[in-house]
Amino acid sequence: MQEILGTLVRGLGFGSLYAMLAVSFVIIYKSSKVISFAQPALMLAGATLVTYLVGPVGFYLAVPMAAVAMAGVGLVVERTTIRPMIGRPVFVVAIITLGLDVVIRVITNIFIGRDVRQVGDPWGLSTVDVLGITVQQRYIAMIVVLIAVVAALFAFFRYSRWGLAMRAASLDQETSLVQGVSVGGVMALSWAMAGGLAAVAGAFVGTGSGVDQATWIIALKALPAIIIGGLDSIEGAVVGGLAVGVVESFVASYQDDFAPWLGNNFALVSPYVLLLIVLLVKPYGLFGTREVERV
Amino acid sequence: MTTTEPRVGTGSEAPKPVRSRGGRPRGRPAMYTTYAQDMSLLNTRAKKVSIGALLVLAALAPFLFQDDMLRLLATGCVLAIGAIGLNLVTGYAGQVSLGHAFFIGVGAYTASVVSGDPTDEDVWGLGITFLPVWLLAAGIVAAVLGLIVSPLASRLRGLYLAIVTLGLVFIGEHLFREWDSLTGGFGVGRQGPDPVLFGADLSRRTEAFSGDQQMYWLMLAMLVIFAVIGRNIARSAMGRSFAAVRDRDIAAEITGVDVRRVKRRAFVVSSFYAGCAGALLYSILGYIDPSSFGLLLSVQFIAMVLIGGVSTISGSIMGAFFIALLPRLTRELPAYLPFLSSSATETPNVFQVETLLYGALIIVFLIFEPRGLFGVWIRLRNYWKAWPFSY
Amino acid sequence: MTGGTAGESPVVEVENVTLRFKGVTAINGATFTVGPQELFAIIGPNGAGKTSIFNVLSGVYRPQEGRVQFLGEDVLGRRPHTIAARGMARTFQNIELFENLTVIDNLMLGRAHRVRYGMFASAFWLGPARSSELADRAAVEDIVDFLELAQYRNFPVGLLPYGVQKRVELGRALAMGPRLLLLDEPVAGMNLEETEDMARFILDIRDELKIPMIMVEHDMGLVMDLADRIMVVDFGVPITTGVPAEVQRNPDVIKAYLGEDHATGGRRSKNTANGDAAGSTAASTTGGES
Amino acid sequence: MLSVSNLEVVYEDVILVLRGVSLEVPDGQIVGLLGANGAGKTTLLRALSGLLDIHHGKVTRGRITLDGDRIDHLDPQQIVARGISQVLEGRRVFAEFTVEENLRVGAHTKPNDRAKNLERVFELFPRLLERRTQTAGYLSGGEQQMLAMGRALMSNPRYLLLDEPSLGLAPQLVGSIRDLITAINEQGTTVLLVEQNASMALSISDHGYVLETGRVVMDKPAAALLDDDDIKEFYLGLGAEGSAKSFRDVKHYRRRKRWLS
Amino acid sequence: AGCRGGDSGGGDGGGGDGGDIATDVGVTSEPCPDAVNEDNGCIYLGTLSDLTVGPFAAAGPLIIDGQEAFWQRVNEDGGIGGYDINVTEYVRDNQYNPQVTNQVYQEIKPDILALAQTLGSPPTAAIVDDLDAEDIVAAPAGWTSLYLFQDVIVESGATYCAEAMNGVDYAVENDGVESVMAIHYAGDFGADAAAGAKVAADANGITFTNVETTAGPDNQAAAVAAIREQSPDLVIISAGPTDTATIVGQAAAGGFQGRFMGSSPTWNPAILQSPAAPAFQALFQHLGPWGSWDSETDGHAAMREALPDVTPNEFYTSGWVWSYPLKAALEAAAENGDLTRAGLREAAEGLESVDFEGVLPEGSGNYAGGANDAASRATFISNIDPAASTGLATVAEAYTGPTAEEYDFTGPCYEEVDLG
Ligand SMILES: Nc1ncnc2c1ncn2[C@@H]1O[C@H](COP(=O)(O)OP(=O)(O)OP(=O)(O)O)[C@@H](O)[C@H]1O
Ligand SMILES: Nc1ncnc2c1ncn2[C@@H]1O[C@H](COP(=O)(O)OP(=O)(O)OP(=O)(O)O)[C@@H](O)[C@H]1O
Ligand SMILES: CC(C)C[C@H](N)C(=O)O
Ligand SMILES: [Mg+2]
Ligand SMILES: [Mg+2]
Repeated sequence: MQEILGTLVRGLGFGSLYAMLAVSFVIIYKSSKVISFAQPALMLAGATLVTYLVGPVGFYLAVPMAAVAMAGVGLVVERTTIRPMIGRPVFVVAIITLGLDVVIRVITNIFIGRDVRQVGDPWGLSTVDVLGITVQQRYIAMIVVLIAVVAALFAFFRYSRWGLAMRAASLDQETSLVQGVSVGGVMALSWAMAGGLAAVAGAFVGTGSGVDQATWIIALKALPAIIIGGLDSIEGAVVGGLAVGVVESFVASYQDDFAPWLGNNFALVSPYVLLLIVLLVKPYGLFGTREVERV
Repeated sequence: MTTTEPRVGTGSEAPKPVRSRGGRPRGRPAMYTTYAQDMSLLNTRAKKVSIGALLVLAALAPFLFQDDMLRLLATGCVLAIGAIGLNLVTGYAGQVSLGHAFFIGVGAYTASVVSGDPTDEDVWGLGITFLPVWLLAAGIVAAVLGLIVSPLASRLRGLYLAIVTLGLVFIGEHLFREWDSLTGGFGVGRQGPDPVLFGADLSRRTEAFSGDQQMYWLMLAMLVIFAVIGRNIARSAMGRSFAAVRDRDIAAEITGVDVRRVKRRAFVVSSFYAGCAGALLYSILGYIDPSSFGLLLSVQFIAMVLIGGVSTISGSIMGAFFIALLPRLTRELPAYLPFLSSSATETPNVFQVETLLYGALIIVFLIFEPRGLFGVWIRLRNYWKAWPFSY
Repeated sequence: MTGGTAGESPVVEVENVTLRFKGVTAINGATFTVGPQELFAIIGPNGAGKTSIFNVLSGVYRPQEGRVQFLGEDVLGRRPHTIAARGMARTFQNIELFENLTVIDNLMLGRAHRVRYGMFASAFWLGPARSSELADRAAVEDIVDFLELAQYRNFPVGLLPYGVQKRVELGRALAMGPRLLLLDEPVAGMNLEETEDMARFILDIRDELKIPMIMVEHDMGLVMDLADRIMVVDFGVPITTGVPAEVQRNPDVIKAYLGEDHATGGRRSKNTANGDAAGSTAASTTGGES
Repeated sequence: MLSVSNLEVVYEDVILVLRGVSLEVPDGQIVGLLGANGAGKTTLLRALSGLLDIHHGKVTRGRITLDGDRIDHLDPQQIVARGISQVLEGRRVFAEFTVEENLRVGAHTKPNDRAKNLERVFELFPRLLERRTQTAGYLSGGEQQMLAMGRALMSNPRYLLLDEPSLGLAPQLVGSIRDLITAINEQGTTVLLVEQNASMALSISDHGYVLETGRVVMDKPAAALLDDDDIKEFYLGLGAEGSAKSFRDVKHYRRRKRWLS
Repeated sequence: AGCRGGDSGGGDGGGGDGGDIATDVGVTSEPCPDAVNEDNGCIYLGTLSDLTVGPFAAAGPLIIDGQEAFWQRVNEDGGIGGYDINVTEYVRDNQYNPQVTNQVYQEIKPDILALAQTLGSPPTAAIVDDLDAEDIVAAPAGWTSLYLFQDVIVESGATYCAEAMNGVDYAVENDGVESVMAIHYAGDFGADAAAGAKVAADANGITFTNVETTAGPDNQAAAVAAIREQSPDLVIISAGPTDTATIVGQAAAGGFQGRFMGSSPTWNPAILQSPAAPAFQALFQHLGPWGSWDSETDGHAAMREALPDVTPNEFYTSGWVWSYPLKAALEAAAENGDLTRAGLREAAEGLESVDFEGVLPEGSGNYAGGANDAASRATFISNIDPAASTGLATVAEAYTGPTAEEYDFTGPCYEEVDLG
């Protein structure tokens, strides 16, 4: 039981990371119907920036500063490579973001160098006991931050007219324009938000073991998460992210005992298996908006 | 076929001679006089001449280029086969697939097993090295897997489908990594299929030709065959129904297109192409590492399709050659940029710039040339046609 | 209710069809038959369920209740393409052409359900593929002539003017070799000239090709002039069916649909800016759920 | 006053669509704009709303002014902010939004008056109130048209540009829309009305323009247009005697339009 | 038709300055670009390394620098047989990808005599048949036992396999461990080490468990769970530094008190800055094929002198040491008057020992015999010490345990041993 709970908590810990990354994907999707494959690079760049800033200003200031900086990068990226693509097929834009990912990552790697860089978070590997389960403090921090971020975004999309405008822009740019929505503006806003969020997620990815050139791979875990949740849903991203984390953690811990024939490290692909199962039942994920098909 | 039909739309009878009795009227070489002419593969003299010239030139390449270049070109031919396959499912039929790498892998391994050494204790082999056999086997096994996957396309749309097919790649990578008797296992790998035709291993040097020369000719021939088949599919009812399903599937269904069957066919055809391409690719490379069939490979194929031009066969070929030659190109570039260091430990160095350029070129291309290389080509052609009045 | 010319069996029989979406009853007990060579019109206020009836007929929607027979066969629950293959052809309220394809290819697609050759034949362009393609092409060219589309033959339809696109859509339906043609607002958004052209084609289809049709249209001039019989629906409920002259006078129809202006039929002939028994109050009447 | 002078518009740098169009929309009026398909009516509205950009079009000559200020180089949202609101051709609702969300987007520039305007729209179109939470993409064609109109009204604009608002509407509703336009106009909104339904448009317009192949070929008070023989024949479908022709006897050839000679 | 003579287009033929040395591909009588000795001809050596996006992109460039320093010193000492050695002209990024490796290899093949570096065993496997066919000798970057069985590959230092054997033997001797768990990446590197650990565990009669893991800090949960569940006395890790840090740190945070040992590529001094540093200092020992940066051998001293301004890192050391056999082979070939590819291969295959300047024990580098003769078996074991320049404080020099001593290399370990 203790073990099961421990596995669950670890799963939720990583899951909250995936969720945060997934949310950053969803924000971009909401404004432009594009899955941005550049998020891994933005995350890596954000984390790297934190490792540089943490010395002079400390972790608590470094993270928001990195987030702001990455929001700026998001803006630049949107302006230079996404805006010109308005009206073009989304998967072309998706491939552009892949190109972006390569570019940003190579540049970031120059700054990472060969070393493992440290984000210098205050938690390290210390743990606390919660109801008899040993939990790493950083997981608790991640969950708290996730809750805060999601609550803020929820309010944004629910109550501000910009949230609605963002979605409108993704559905029909011309119509949005004649409603007075600045399509470029909301797209820029979404990229900035996604960039900032990726940086925050990156900082957390860097806790525990640091940041190196390979760290970006984690961000790919957000892909099954957003699909499971439904591409355009914040709550979906959160549920999807947590589900991926938990499933992975359980498979990692117990697959050997129950299904060794699945091969080593089956945990890595387990999110995709979960994804298949979910989509067979709900083709738009758990919370995704069904595309309107009508003649 | 229905028995009674209204007059318009009757077409099931023998085609009546339409408008003319064949043969072009003298003096009007550009005028079609039969639908057969209009619908034939190379329907203008200009096309016939230019394609013919291109083929001759391509066939002469081994006398013009060094082996390393030939090898790249052969790789380009094979990648083009894979790109045509992806273009059929993604460009023509509109089903975005990020799973192409998986089918490439399936083809590579099927062919290697068929042609592999049966006495090898570590990995399976059937010892049938005759190229047509392993090639077809690779295509068919991949096609069957495509068939199994295709129902997903009927349920899922757009990026949902894309990510699920990406899942296929991850699951495939896992499979390839773990299934030692098939793949040799992660970090170990196995030999690719041997390109043996009528007893001769084409990758081996003969008195007259180097292995690379022979392989290039083989791959060129393969590309021609697969490209013609691709064109045929594209211009026939199958290709039209692909496009119909891509543009509006509900309307297509109401117009009498069996959408599920069309999607199924698109996946089957495309995976067949991928399977064959995988088999041929690794007969060039000679060695298969199980981690080769990842997201990156799929993305490269998508890039070929997009850069070449969506829904064009010739575009796929151009895109494939572009991607195949790009690393070589970017490698030459730093020679002209003196501020770059060629030492790997200094920054900025050529290797970083090489990768950077690769990403940047893809971005720039997609932003500035929406119709891809095919569009560039059309523009050049129109310019040429209008000459000397081009503006 | 008579089904066209007595003695001949009807092309379509719709019996008591009810279609509900969550919270909305789109069709409520629709019953009608269409005889051979009949031009049957369905009119009714916006959202009355006309397009939904078409969608039921062509198999896109599956009604909760009722029966639909097409050429003597039950077609409910069949997939649209099989119904299409039986001979149900259709145009759409919002043009549903394959924009990237040429006019010829769009028309050729109308013949998709007749294609009998397989993947292998098409890959190698073997005999069956070749001759089938040529035959289809010949048939399609007849339609091109019929609808006067020759000059647009090789244009991607997305680039054509709206009115021409509507015509191409009609052509695609004709290419299917239809035994019943469903026309959803064939002249909506067209100017007078194009409307007249379309009217001529519709008449020719009926008189020369003898294809029965069901037409949904809000242009009362056209409907009243062309239709043999008209069914009026409101809130999914058929309120009356009859010949144009009858329907035009029916007070329920005037109240629910035509408004006072159209009680006399034809188009408005004077600058009667204030001839409005149909004010915004009339709009409200259409609003009350029945 | 919104005025267009000598406007020339080119798409894709080569397709010349408007060839020197001049037109005035005086405050408080309803101006009708007629024209065959492809004449360039929508293009003109796009130019007014700053939408040419996304259609790869450009104003190559002429100017558009609002109360004397040039607006032809402004962004769409700046133009909307100046009180010009357009209903696009062909019921462009946000298909995946609910009816209410669609209307809320319409209020983007006027968030403060949202509740008030919403009420007004629901009053005008009770059908929309009924369908308030329905996904807009599943509305019927006519319902979508109502929604598009309603959405434009949510910003309570000074100038309303309507592109074929009666398209696909039931006859009675065409009447309602006509009355609605009059009513909005009476409340102070200036209207530029593009219509295929010429009789409807001219019946409520103060002034009318006829656009053919990118040129204004006629420009008269609406009542005068209604009396014009060509307009009668080509836009209103009236025979020589002034009664409606029947579609049963449409001819294959027709008389040449006088204004083209 | 095939009038364009095969591959051997390069080279000036007919010898350089010496006049009596035969040459073919990749050797010119013109001096190298930026030559140290303007009068010498030039021998071009190629390098295929992971420079940008592969998993060892952090290592590749350092290895290259180590090598360049090595050959620079050779050139400063007058070169070999009247030739300078150029290792900078034909450096290519193999991205640790067999396909790319093949491409870039084909590209430089016409211009090089031999390969100064081919990094990683999957990439090397993709070209090794061709190397063999073309008589191209190559120095590998890596310690996979596979290299023992490839004639054209001149490897240096103990294999991952032998290294792990020594680790287990040492821990049994010194700490009396009774159970060992191998946590490793799949494939050549990880599996080779795990195989060695298994052999040694069996030989010592202690229990062995095998846990495969994948790169990525979020992918180590299973490995950490396995440690926690089974609490072995010794864990031998063969993974990248970040993942090693994750495993060690997490396991320690979870209360694990046993020993860790890591194969040579597990260590990166930057770990000392990470939260896992205390755990490393308390529990971790590093295994390496030769002494660390600070070691007191002639070779190390020369290297430190040749690389004066760098932040010390063991990958420099590796790049340096890996180059000795090729130098020996070139010298032998020059001696024989045959610097053709075939001549170099013959010289390499005939090497009975290589002078490693004390870095490796006397007698190392015997390629003339079988795999068993070629195999180095000595391992340097270090504790983690922030005071040392690369964080490694050697506790056992050139340790060879009984298992490795007796082991008979009959094939690559990871193929011979069933990990179960
Ligand atoms: N797929 C669907 N989901 C939910 N509601 C639907 C769907 N299809 C139609 N409806 C509803 O059913 C009703 C009838 O729609 P339908 O399109 O049949 O109307 P119509 O008579 O064609 O109207 P119009 O003349 O405006 O085109 C409408 O209220 C519409 O909102
Ligand atoms: N984005 C575009 N690119 C190229 N040509 C265009 C574009 N948009 C419109 N056109 C062309 O410009 C001409 C005028 O089009 P416009 O839509 O303005 O006409 P309209 O009068 O509104 O017609 P309709 O009554 O069909 O709405 C047409 O010939 C059309 O084909
Ligand atoms: C030192 C490392 C770059 C070598 C790698 N572990 C290999 O043998 O494949
Ligand atoms: Mg309708
Ligand atoms: Mg228009």
